[in-house]
Formats: sequence, structure tokens, C-alpha cells
Amino acid sequence: MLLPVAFWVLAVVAVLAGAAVFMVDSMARASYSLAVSFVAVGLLVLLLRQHYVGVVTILMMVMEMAVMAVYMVMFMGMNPALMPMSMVHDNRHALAVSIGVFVLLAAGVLLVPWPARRGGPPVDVTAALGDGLMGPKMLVMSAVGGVMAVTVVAGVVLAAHRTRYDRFGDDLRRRPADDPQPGGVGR
Amino acid sequence: MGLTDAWGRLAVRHAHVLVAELPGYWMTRVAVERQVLARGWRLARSPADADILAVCGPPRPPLAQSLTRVWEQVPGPRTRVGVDSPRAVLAALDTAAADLLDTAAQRADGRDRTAEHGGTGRGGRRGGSTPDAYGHAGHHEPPHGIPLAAGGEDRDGLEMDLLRLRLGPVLAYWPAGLVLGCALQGDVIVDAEASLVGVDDATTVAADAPVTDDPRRFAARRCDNAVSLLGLAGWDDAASRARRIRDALLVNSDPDRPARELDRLRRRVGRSWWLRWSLRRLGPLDGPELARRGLPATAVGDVRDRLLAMLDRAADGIAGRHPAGPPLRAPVEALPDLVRGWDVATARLIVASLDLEPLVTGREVSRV
Amino acid sequence: MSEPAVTVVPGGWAPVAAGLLGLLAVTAAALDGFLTARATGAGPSGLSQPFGEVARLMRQRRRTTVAADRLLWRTGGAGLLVMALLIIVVVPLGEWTLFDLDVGVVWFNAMDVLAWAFVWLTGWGANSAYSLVGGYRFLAHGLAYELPLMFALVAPAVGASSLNPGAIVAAQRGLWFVVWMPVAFVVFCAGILAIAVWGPFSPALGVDVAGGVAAELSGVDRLRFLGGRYALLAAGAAFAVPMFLGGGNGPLLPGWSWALVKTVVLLCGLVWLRRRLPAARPDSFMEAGWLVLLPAALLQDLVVAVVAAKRG
Amino acid sequence: MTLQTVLLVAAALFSVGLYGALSQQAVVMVMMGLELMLNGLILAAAAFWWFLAPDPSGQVLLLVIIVAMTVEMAMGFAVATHLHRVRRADLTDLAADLSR
Repeated sequence: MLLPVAFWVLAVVAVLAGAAVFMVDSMARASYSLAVSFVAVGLLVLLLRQHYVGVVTILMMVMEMAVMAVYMVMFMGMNPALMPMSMVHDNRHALAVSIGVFVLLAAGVLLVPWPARRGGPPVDVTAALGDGLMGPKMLVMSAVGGVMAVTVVAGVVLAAHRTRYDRFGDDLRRRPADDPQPGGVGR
Repeated sequence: MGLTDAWGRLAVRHAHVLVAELPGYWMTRVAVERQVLARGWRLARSPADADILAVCGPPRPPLAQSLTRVWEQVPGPRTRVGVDSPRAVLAALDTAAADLLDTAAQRADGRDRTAEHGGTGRGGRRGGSTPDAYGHAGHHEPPHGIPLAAGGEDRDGLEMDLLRLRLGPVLAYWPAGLVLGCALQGDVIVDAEASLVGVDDATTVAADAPVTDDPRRFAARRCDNAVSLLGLAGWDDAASRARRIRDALLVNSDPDRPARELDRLRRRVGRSWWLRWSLRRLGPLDGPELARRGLPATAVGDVRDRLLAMLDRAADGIAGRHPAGPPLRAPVEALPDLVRGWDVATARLIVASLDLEPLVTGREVSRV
Repeated sequence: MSEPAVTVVPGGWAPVAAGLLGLLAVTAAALDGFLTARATGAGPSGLSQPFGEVARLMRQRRRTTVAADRLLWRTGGAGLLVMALLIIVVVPLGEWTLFDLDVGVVWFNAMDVLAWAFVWLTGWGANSAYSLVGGYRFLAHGLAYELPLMFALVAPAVGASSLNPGAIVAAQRGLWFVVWMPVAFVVFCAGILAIAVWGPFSPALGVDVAGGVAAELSGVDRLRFLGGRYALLAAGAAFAVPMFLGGGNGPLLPGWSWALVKTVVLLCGLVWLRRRLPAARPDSFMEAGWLVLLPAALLQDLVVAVVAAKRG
Repeated sequence: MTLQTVLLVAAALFSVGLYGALSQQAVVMVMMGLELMLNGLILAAAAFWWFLAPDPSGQVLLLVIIVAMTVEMAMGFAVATHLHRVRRADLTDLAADLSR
């Protein structure tokens, strides 16, 4: 009884909040409605018994949207509810394409004869995920680790302004470093 | 009715007071602070937090306008009292407490404000965005009368909005009468402009005269500045200690206890590695730079050095050794350079660390 | 792992849990009032502080500012309380819990991240320079404390080979985790202080920016925000008990009372800590978080992982 | 709650995200659209796992999607910062020459 109600409420919240991202007129509202959409999907995944993935989705996406909001404000500058923003191009085509895609996907969902369920869920879903990652799917885990590390480095290189030569001088000998504001551990 | 009254009395026993100090009335402010804390009241951090606005000294334009703006932001039930001398404090605070309990008057006040403003307070000081950044954002009218911010390159080479913010004249732990108009990017001060308001000619004339011949008052002022600096560093306990020493210096005649307490505080502050970590390397000044800016040689070092020196000078004052050299009053010309490039928190620490003398107008009754 | 470590009580007990959390928050506020009054050295004891503040703020008018984003502002202000309540849902009190979630540790982590959203929104919504600066200060702290906090939570989970708080308590029958995971415990406590914007992590509410995030809050809004901070402090302390302090394990007394006693002791410690430590400004704490706390937490995890692997 | 209904919700999320990614000009807004599409994918993957094959290792796919999302965001922010610094441009149109 409670399950279908929860499902539909969360589904409606997820889609509406997702649509609100492109309808509201402030950056903060846009990013936090995306966060709401993610929280709703995270809870839906919880309903589908994948506790770990569901909670991790909430955890990551709220954090990410907090950062996202900062970037939005930083690069666009937007007073809350002050400036109605409309920054669309090709609105009509985009709308047509996305509606087309939805119709296509929906038709697929409804028409494909989905096979019956194979096997039952493991007793401890989270432990099964851990065993999977550390056992047969170890390759995925190591690949993910590598990709993440590369992302961190690449992101910093792309975004950083000052290099160590700016901080420590051309011979890298200047101590303490020449920073606009001293850091916490006195490097 | 009985319940409402009891409720009101409980609330008023825990009132928060926003203290606005006018130039030349620091002794009055000190007396207000002492009485406020003795009643179990608290000092408010912002107008929104306050029930009572206590104005120390007679406001003249343009400070009167600033105070009116602050007063508009106090949510209510609210009351405003003017205190002109340390002796008037007790009576003024009693009046304030009675005013807060006067439910009928407070209701009338609330009605008037709703009628006038359609809301309470106006804290909006933030500039907005540039619609030009994305050419076709239809509205170019500044909404709500808030002018839009202009952009500028920040210290990381990113173009950021510039935000104008005025520090002072009514701000906790801030030198009275000083106004610092800042241009901020994020919370980094990219440009600043200092001025003094509410300071008349009498002050300027008196500026070269020694502040006081009384070494205890000299020490008390050092302690008061230490209160500000420790409070800004977020160490409320140490700030409270410095405040107690200050009050003891001004009220009691026994010199031993404050001297002992000050010695303990000095040792505690010197020992705190956390404070050292927090304050070191901030606002460093060396000898030649001080000379160039017309600052006293005692301000050498970083914020922490200056804090320790401040406490040492206080100890000297208690011991009766009067320091040499002219007193340092708000160095209007030097300030912008000192705070430029730092964030607001650091800038405020730097200003507090300068250990400024109060501006004197020669009218304040000098006894607490 | 065959027998359930805890008993799930019906949802009707939720108000009781909320009431307990409220009591803990009031205790923390009263203690803070007392310590503040003692430091002031004059005036009444300060123990009535929470009640007086409630009376004062309930009597005070709500205010708003020009062009405030009220929806976000008020959401943020009320959110901290909601967070605290959602945290205690998975905290076992002795042998009882409201929700025996198998990934309770991750749940706590997900809830504490909500602070990023709520505190920043409170700062943003008011459309005031001071509160916005406060909001950014909190995010800057967040970037520095969150990762160490996450890795600190990994340690007890690895030690007990479970993400379930009940199972983690069961794994501490012999030895409390705090004994051999002290670094993780300290980092976790720092995380609690940070999500409650408390003590060294209070620059977001700093007096130098006129109260920061809370600069424009008044009346009920301020009450909810400040109450939420105390509730978060209490909820964080309550969660530390099953994670590091052996949950309800202890001699003589029943499990629930041990859990409560430990929570109160830790909570009082956290409240007291505010008196001892100056603020950690975000710009300097950032480096400390990444270069000191994070490696320390990772090393702690390594040690725990090696021990857990040895035990098999 | 059947496979079809969950997949419909996922398809709706995906389409909304697609609309955003196609129609928005600002880099960050395009990223929001992409995020929303991935959001739909997460839901769809979770539904497939639960309704079709709840075997032990199927969830790994979900984690991979989440990782893809973080990588997308991190690189998106870095590129946006870089573009902002170098060209003062945060709109995709202004960086159109990158596609030439």
C-alpha cells in the first residue's frame, strides 16, 4: 500500500524538479531543484532495494549541487529571484527532439516484451556489491580508480592559475611560498 | 494576559543589545557592555539579532542616518536608548527593559512599520549580476533599486563581480567612527577607502594631545582592543577574560588582581598553538614599512605579534609605566593599503590588531 | 551476523526519539549558557539560556530583506533540524532502533552532507553581503572537512565489516573502537563540530561578518536555525556512540542508559571545546584538512584494514 | 511499481535532461542537462537490476554511471573555469569555434 504511493510521489517529484531546473529564474533555485530531483531518484533506488547505491546517489549529488551552485553564481552572477533568466537557443528544436526521444523511449518501454526475472536478489545486497567489486569485477574497480585519479589531476591542471613556479620562484627555492594569502600548514 | 506577561518577562531577561558607539564615547560603551552582561543579557551581533539598540553618545548627521538605517533593521519588539555618559547607563537599560515589556506600545510600533514599509528591515546590500554577460537577458532595469555589480579581474585571474560593502560605522569590535568602503570579490577586498564620520573639529584638534595621563585607563583601552581582536579571532572565552580585566581596571582601585589576571591571560594567549596557527603570517609589517606609513614601530610583526605586544603594553600600563610616543588614532591614509588583498576576516583582524586609541571629542565624562 | 544486533521499534516511537533529541539539544544549550555566563564573570547563572532564548525569539518578529529568496532562505533555516532528526533515525539506543538500515553509516554521511545545502541556502537566501560571505565560508570549510570525515567513517565500518550501526556496536563488545581508532574518532568529532557550525568551525557565523549566515535571521527563523545547530551537535554525538564508543555496551546499567550517558558526556565535551579553541579560518583550515586530516584519516583506515584482514 | 512504470519515469527524466542539454547556452546549464540524463540512466539501471536480473554483480553498472557523472562534473567545472579565465566566455555559443 505505502510502496506504490511513495513510488508515485517520488517519481512525480523527480520529474517535476528536473523540469524546474530549466524553468526557474535563479541559479540557486536551478541547481537545488536538480538536487531535489537527485534525492528523489536516490530514494526511488532505495525502494528498489539497492540501499547503498541509493544513499550514495543522495550523498554525492547534494554535495555536487552545492558546488554547482557556487560555480553558477561565480560564472553568471545571479541575485536570488532578481533577474529572470532565459538563456536558451534553439528552443523549438530542442523541445521537438526531446519529446520525440521520450515518445520513442516510452514506446520501447511499453512494447518490448521484457523477459521474466532471473534468479532472486542476494540476501545482503550491499555485501554482494562489495564482493562483486572486489572479486569478479575487480577490473572495473581498478579502471574507475585510475579514471578518477586522472580526472583529479586533469581538472586541477585545467583550472589552476598559478603553478609551483609562481609560488616558489623559478628555481623552486623561495620559502615561504609567495601566496596571496598564507595557507594553513605554512608551506 | 498573565501568561503573556510571564512570557514577555522571560524574554526580556534574555534581551540582546546592539551597542553603537559614537566617536569619543568608548567609556560609555564599556559601561553599557558591563551592565548588559551583568544582567545576563547578551551583546547582539547584528541588528536582526537585537532587541535593544543602545546608542552611546549624541548622534549627529551623518551618523544619525546610519543609526536610523540600523534601527529600521531591528525586528521588534524593539527599543532604542541613548546613553550619553557612563553614569546614565543603569537608568537607560531599565527604561529599555520596561519599553520592551510594554506590549501595547510594541504592537503599535509593529503596526506603524507594516504600514510604512510593507515589511521590516532592509539588509540588502548586495549588488547583483551583469545582464550584459549574456546579452539577451531581457531586463536591464535594476530590480528592487539595487544597482547591478560591475565585473573585474580577481587575484586568480578570473573575472568576478565587484561587490561594494561598507564596514562600519556600527559594527561589533570595530573602531568607532571609522568607515571602510570596500570593493569585494567574493570576500576578498580588492579596493578600500577609509574615512572618519561623526568626528568634528574638536577631535582633530585634540588628536595630538596625549589620550590620557591615567595609566590604568591606558591599560584598559589596550584590554578593550584585545577584546576586539580575540573576539574576532573567535575565542570568546579569552575575549571575556580581557573584558573582565578591562572592567576591573576601570571600576576597582585594587591594581593587583587585574595585573595577575592579565598576566594569566597573556600566558594563555602566548601558549595557545591554535591561536598562533590561526593568526600567524597575517598582515605582516616590518620596520621600514611602518615608518613609511606613519605607523608606530610597536606594530611590527604579524597580527599575533601585535596582540601579544598589546597585552604587554597593558601590563606596563597597570604597572604605571607609561609608554613613549604619540598615540595611534585611526590611520585613515594607511588603512586601505593594509587591508587590500586580504579577505574580510583577515582585514578585520588587521584593523583590530593596530591597537588604536579612541577618538576623543573631549565631551565624554571620564569616570565610569 | 546471523542474529540481528538490534530490535526495530515501531514508528510510533519516533516522537520519543525526537523528544530525546530535543532534551539533548536543550542540555547542550543550557551548558553553553552556563559556560558563557561563567566566562563573563557576572550576572545570573545562564542555565535558563535556552528557555529565555526560545521565549525571546518566539516573541520576536520575523523579518525579511529586500529581494530575499524566501523559499530557499526558510528551507535552509529549517533544514538543519530535519537533518538532525533524519540522523537519529538510524542511531541505535542500546538495543532499540527506529530503522535498522544496512547502510546506516552511509546514511549518516548523506545526511551530514545536507548541511552544505542548508547552511549555504540560509546565507544565500537573505540577499545580504554578510550572510552570503558566511555561506561561502561554510562551503570552504566543507571542502576541507568532508573528505576526512568520510574516511573517518570508513574506519569503524571496516573494523566491524559492516555498514550497519547495530553490527558495528556488536563488534565492539570487547574493545571500543575509539581505543584503536583514535585518529578517526578525532576527525569524526571535528566533522560533527563542522556540520553544527560550532566552535572552531563557526567563522560562517562569525562576529566579523555580523553573524554571517545568521546575520539577517530573526524570530522563529533564527530559533529554528540555532535550534538546528544544537540538535545537529546532539545527533552527531549520538551517532559517535555506536560508531566509536561501544554503543550500549557497559557494565550494570541497561544498554539504552549507557548509550545516553555516553552521548551526554561527548556532547558536553563538544560544547566545552568551544571555550578552548579559537576559530579555524576556512582559508587556513583548507590546507590543514587536505594535508593533515585527510592523510591521517587514510593512514588510520590502512591500519584498521590491515588489522581486519589479519583477523580474517 | 513495475518495470514499465519505473522505466517511463526514467525516460521522462532523460528527455527533460536532453531538452536542457540541447537548449541551454551556459556551460553549467548544459552540464545540468547531462546530469539529469544520467539521473534517468541511474533509475533505469536500478530498475533493470531489480526487475530483471537481481544477481550479485549487476549493481556495478550503477556505480560506473555515478563515476561517469562525477568525472563529467569535474571536467565540466575545470573546462568552464578555464574558458572563463581565457576567454571570459561562459556560453557555449561563444566557444563554438572549438568545434571547428
